[in-house]
Amino acid sequence: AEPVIGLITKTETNPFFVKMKEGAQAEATKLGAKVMSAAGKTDGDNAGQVTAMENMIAAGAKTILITPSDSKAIVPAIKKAQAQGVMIIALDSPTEPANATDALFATDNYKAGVFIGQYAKAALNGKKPVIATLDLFPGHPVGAQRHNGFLQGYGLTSLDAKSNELAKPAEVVCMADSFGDRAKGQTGMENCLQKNPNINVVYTINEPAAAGAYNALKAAGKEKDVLIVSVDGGCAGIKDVGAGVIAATSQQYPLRMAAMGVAAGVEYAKTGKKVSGYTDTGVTLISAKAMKGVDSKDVKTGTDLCWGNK
Amino acid sequence: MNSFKDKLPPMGTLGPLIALVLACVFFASQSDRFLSTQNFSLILAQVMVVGVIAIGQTLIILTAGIDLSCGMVMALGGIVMTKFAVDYGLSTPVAMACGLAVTTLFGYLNGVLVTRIKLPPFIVTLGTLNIAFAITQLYSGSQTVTDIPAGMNWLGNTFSLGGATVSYGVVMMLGLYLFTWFALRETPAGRHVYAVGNSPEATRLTGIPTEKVLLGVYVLAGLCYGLAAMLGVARTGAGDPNAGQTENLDAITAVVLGGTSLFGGRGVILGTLVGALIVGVFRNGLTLMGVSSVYQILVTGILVILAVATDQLSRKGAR
Amino acid sequence: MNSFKDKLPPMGTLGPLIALVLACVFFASQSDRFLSTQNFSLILAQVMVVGVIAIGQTLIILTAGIDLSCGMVMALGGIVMTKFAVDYGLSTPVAMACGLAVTTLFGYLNGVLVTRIKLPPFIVTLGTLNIAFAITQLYSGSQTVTDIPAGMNWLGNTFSLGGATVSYGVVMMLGLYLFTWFALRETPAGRHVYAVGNSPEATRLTGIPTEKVLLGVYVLAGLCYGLAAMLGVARTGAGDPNAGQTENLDAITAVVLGGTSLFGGRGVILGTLVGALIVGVFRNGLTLMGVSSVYQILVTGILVILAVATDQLSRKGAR
Amino acid sequence: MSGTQHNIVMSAKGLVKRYGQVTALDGADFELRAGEILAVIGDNGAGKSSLIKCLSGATVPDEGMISLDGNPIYFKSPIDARRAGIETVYQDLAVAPAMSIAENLFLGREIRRPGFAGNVLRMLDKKRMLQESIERMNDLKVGIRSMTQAVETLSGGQRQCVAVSRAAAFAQHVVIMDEPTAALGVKEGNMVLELIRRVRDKGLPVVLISHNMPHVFEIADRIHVARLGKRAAVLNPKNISMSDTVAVMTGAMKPEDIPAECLA
Amino acid sequence: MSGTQHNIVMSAKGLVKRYGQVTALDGADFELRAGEILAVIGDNGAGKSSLIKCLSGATVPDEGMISLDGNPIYFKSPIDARRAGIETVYQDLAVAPAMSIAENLFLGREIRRPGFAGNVLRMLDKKRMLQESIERMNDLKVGIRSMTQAVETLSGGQRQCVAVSRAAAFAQHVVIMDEPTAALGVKEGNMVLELIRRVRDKGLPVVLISHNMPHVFEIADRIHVARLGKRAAVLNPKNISMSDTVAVMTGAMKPEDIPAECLA
Ligand SMILES: Nc1ncnc2c1ncn2[C@@H]1O[C@H](COP(=O)(O)OP(=O)(O)OP(=O)(O)O)[C@@H](O)[C@H]1O
Ligand SMILES: Nc1ncnc2c1ncn2[C@@H]1O[C@H](COP(=O)(O)OP(=O)(O)OP(=O)(O)O)[C@@H](O)[C@H]1O
Ligand SMILES: [Mg+2]
Ligand SMILES: [Mg+2]
Repeated sequence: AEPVIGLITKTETNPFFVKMKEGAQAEATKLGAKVMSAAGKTDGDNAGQVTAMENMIAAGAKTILITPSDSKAIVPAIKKAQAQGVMIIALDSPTEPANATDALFATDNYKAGVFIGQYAKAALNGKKPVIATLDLFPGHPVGAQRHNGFLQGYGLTSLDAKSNELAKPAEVVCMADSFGDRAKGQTGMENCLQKNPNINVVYTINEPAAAGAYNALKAAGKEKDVLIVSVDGGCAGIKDVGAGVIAATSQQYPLRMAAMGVAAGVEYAKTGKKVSGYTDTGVTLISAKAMKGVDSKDVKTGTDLCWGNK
Repeated sequence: MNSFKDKLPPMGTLGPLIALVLACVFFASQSDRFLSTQNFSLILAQVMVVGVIAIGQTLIILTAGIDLSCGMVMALGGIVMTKFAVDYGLSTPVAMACGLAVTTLFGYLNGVLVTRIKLPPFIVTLGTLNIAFAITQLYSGSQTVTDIPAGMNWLGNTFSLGGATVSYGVVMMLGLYLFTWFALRETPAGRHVYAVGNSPEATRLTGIPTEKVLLGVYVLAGLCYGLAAMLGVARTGAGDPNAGQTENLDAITAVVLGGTSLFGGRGVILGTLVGALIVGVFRNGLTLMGVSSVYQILVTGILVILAVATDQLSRKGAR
Repeated sequence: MNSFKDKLPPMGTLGPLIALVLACVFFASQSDRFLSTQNFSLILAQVMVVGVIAIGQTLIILTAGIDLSCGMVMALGGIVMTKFAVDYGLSTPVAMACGLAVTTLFGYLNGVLVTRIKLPPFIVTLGTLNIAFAITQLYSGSQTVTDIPAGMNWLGNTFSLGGATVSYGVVMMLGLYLFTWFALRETPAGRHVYAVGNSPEATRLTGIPTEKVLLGVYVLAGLCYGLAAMLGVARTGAGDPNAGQTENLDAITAVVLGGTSLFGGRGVILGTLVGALIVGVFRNGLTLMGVSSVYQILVTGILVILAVATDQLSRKGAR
Repeated sequence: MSGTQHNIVMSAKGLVKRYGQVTALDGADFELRAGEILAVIGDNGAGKSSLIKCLSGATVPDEGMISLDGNPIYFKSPIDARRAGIETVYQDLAVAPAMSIAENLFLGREIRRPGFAGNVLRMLDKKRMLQESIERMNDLKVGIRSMTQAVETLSGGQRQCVAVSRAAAFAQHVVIMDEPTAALGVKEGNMVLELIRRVRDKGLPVVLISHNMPHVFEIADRIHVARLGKRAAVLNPKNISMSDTVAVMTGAMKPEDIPAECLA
Repeated sequence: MSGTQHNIVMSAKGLVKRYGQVTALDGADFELRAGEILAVIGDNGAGKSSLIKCLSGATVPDEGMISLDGNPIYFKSPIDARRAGIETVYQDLAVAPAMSIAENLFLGREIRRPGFAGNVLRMLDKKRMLQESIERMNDLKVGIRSMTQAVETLSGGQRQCVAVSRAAAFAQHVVIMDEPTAALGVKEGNMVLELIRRVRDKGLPVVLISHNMPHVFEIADRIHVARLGKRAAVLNPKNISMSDTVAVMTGAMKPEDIPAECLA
């Protein structure tokens, strides 16, 4: 029988995870494996992921790829699965401790934040930053890592990569939750502009939120004066970079992660050899306008690569 | 045989209004940017989508039902109208009509399951919630639809009115509220909606076709979600497959904050508008105060209880 | 003055049971891995947390209330018990007692607001939902609590029973169901819960202290959420500040699938267990069939409606 | 009224209605003549309400058939009965408690404004409905102090008057009243009897369920005695005494022992 | 029963109860003597139910005071009244529709099993409650066909019997009945009157609200006439005719015109 590989993402709906599923599916078709997918109901739904893992093992999966919703809480379930001979690979973000999984194919969200922070600082060119942050929602580690990474990259007081809280130095005049959603990104930006019309840098958790923020800025006639930076590097997001909506974004590669994971799973099924260790699938800063002293790739490269097409 | 819930006095819009005014006074005292026509037009624009969803939700709750699917059906409508326009090149009005047709169809489906097979509305709409969500994700590939024709943004355009910028969408929302208020108060059909919610059996015995009334309400609610989708698309300039997820609970909250009883038959539609505004004012005011998001949630929790308690106590005083 | 909802026959557990059996037959025909004691013990373990929350939720819904805060209160309980043990080094039983105390206190708070100030349960628990969530996030710093004492995992430990591995937590859940079933059916207090939900005014006039009954129900529900927190902690081996978010709706779904009326006074607690199992079986069976996750949602939506329709039709047949 | 040939307006044969183990109707017959007041009496639980619920479409009988003007009819819901011009006062009154007196009186038969407002905007003529309600309630001499009260705040008797007026006002063909005077005072009860006579004089037959023997003997043209889910007998109040009637009703007198001249 | 000194069990002075613009009670007085059956009569809306709701703790009067055995009392809820041994049959019956007859009869006064099961497990003695319910209902000769029916499926009269039996069974001090025979048939109505007499013979005073004049004159020791929210007069049924009583009730005869020997 063809090897069964499980893929558990955080949610159904994030295009990032949809891409990941596509990558896994494509690789599986190529290698003759079967992929079953499941997800938590909401971001942060650890119990849902545990349930999915158990059910996949019951369905005969020998390798499970998981983007942990809760890096710590998932660990005991992973241990149980490994005890049944299942290889567990973390995708996108590590567990805590990272060695709880057999291997990790991931991106560094903190680093992604650092990149856009550095970019924003260079772009502002010494001007005093007045920052608004459109974050995910309370309690989400990725939201905290990107946010804190951004501030770190900008050289402001920040928290380390382990923290799940959002740093709030004086330069950040407004913080709003966007839920990674366009409409709520727009509402958040509108309220922030109301609070402080002098905002000149906007950090957004992802590109839909950035597009929403841009809408709000445009309605206020400020889209030219404000710098928006974001994270993800989805195809739509890169297009927005090209269109001048987003100044820079940190691109990540979900397709690549998933494909590598599936390949490892097939290998394990054939030879019984497990992969191990951390493979950084990389983060690339994409921007239409390069800044001195900050490494970035142009929009064309970004479009070609978007989420790891190649 | 009268039950306690039947004995509650009909809640007016006055209680919620007091709560809204108190909230505004509070935020005005905390932030000097709160009290400006500019800011109020902003809040109106922000509650426009939830506000229109909540009209449909109010109708359903007045009949002692509930619709959990409202937000997801709206999201599906938004995706359908934008994708039809962008992918198939349909003209804006046709594409919008298709979106409205889809949401209305979902309303019809809900209505048929509730009236014909007599399933509890909670379960029916929990089912269609999942169905609409899955279809939205599958059909859109979870991708936001952008580059929509300019016509679709029209409702988001604004005009100036005494210092405030008002969008056509807000005008449409207010118009829909007035229309629904009129229809519920002044027409036979509107009174039948109340009667069905108040005592379905008595209404049936009077010879009113209760099933038709119910079905009509679900269909109209579906239409409202379609109109809300138009507003959402116009506001964000895109078809967003992840829209509507928080609007679901927000809409029900607006209805209940507005004083409509979840047991049906009692409530005033304008209260729902006030309820939606309360939600919008909280979110706006707390951000203006610079309250960080976890604390915002905490404060929202406390304020929601306080708002309804004010209402309750004000009505006690009146009696 | 009898309303239609009063005329519905009391739903038994039979309808939901038929739906559950049909679902099992279906999945067994689709996947040869479904029908194994092993797999059933898995499903039981998976529904254990929702199952225990749903006990509290059933009590509240029987009184014509609803508790939106259940999942968040559970999450808070889990964080309190794990942090108290890990950070302050309290012994396992003491830390657990503290967690139970906190959730019970939240239940008490809900109950006081509902009975004393007479606020609608929907609003009260919407408020406490936000409050509990915010406190959980603030107190835990949004960090999962790990390295909990081994004693806290005890309920997650399993023993073998005729080929199936059963965890102590599952035994506890089943015990709680039997106990609640007994109490609701065979004791005066249990009958008073039904009476309050069925006709609060008549019950008050009989001289039953309806407010005390209500308050008691909310307090007990809080206790259930604390027990669910213990199970959740034992199952995942950690205190998770983001727990409970899906359990909220899942618990209400289990109650309604189990045949309890949202209008109060009618329902059987064992139906809730069946309802929770239906939810669990769907999730497990669909994964075993290899249905991909978006389609799972679609199918779940359809199956939920079918399950209740089966129930409805089976009861029509019986009449 | 008797002896001559009669037009039968409504009749039923062999009606059976079971609720689980309880058989509420066990082959009941029924006959209503044109322009008569037919009283239906019987012990509690004899099946009177069940019978008239079948006639008014509120429940569908398990067996048996119903005819209106000689044609068999199948009411699937009260809507069908209402279309056929049958109006009913139910024992549990069937009012919408949160709505006002006027709204309840006109529920399902609202008056719309004349002209554009009514035809196109479909606006209610609230003033006229209120006015008419006041007149109707005054007719019954029931002392309702505020006409905009919700029905749930009315006293038991007042609520009953609302239901009675509604049926009397809108009937086209047959009026059925299930214990319309049960909660009424002496004065109000008499007004309702008066109202029933007026309805009869308009030419509509009335079915009156009542436990009040003096009322029944005062007003009824014929008396249908229900017993154990069946029709025990139809009596002529002019030729039988009240106590004999009660004897038939309670089963103390067998139907076959009733003298022929007492039957109707 | 008259002329001698009387023990006043329960009394009220100047009770006022307003609902918005409606004044239901407008300074009503009340007096109940030991061991008597006091009938309360009046037009619909006269304030009878409002009066007894104040006496039973179901509503709190806006003004006025109530005494029990000479001591002023303040009932804040029906629980207080029940503790004082007062049992009430409400006009809208106050039953839990989805629950069975036995459950309704014993609601709030459940019988627990003897011994461990009852004292520690607090288990209900369902068998005994069912048994006793059957006996009670048989006492009233009401033909209930299945004792495990939910109360909502009972006929109007059957439901009333449930409420009446409950009050009669558990009263310790005073029994108040708001139109207990309104929905009852001739036979069942007489059984309830019989029951009321038995209660009185146990020494408990009974307040009986009724529109049924023959019943009132058959059973009452004194008649309290309510009119427009006040007490118009207290009559002695032995010395006044039914028609004069009705005249007082409807206002055709002024209270001051009543001959002294008719008063009680
Ligand atoms: N929905 C129901 N379910 C079960 N039994 C029912 C139902 N409706 C009526 N019954 C039973 O049917 C019998 C006849 O009831 P019905 O209401 O017709 O009596 P009735 O003659 O109108 O009595 P009353 O004079 O007390 O109003 C009663 O024994 C009653 O308990
Ligand atoms: N909750 C309420 N709100 C407003 N008005 C009320 C309320 N309850 C009673 N009333 C009014 O108070 C008056 C007295 O009512 P009550 O029920 O005491 O009359 P009653 O003498 O018992 O009449 P009946 O013989 O019809 O039962 C009525 O006019 C009624 O409309
Ligand atoms: Mg009847
Ligand atoms: Mg009364």
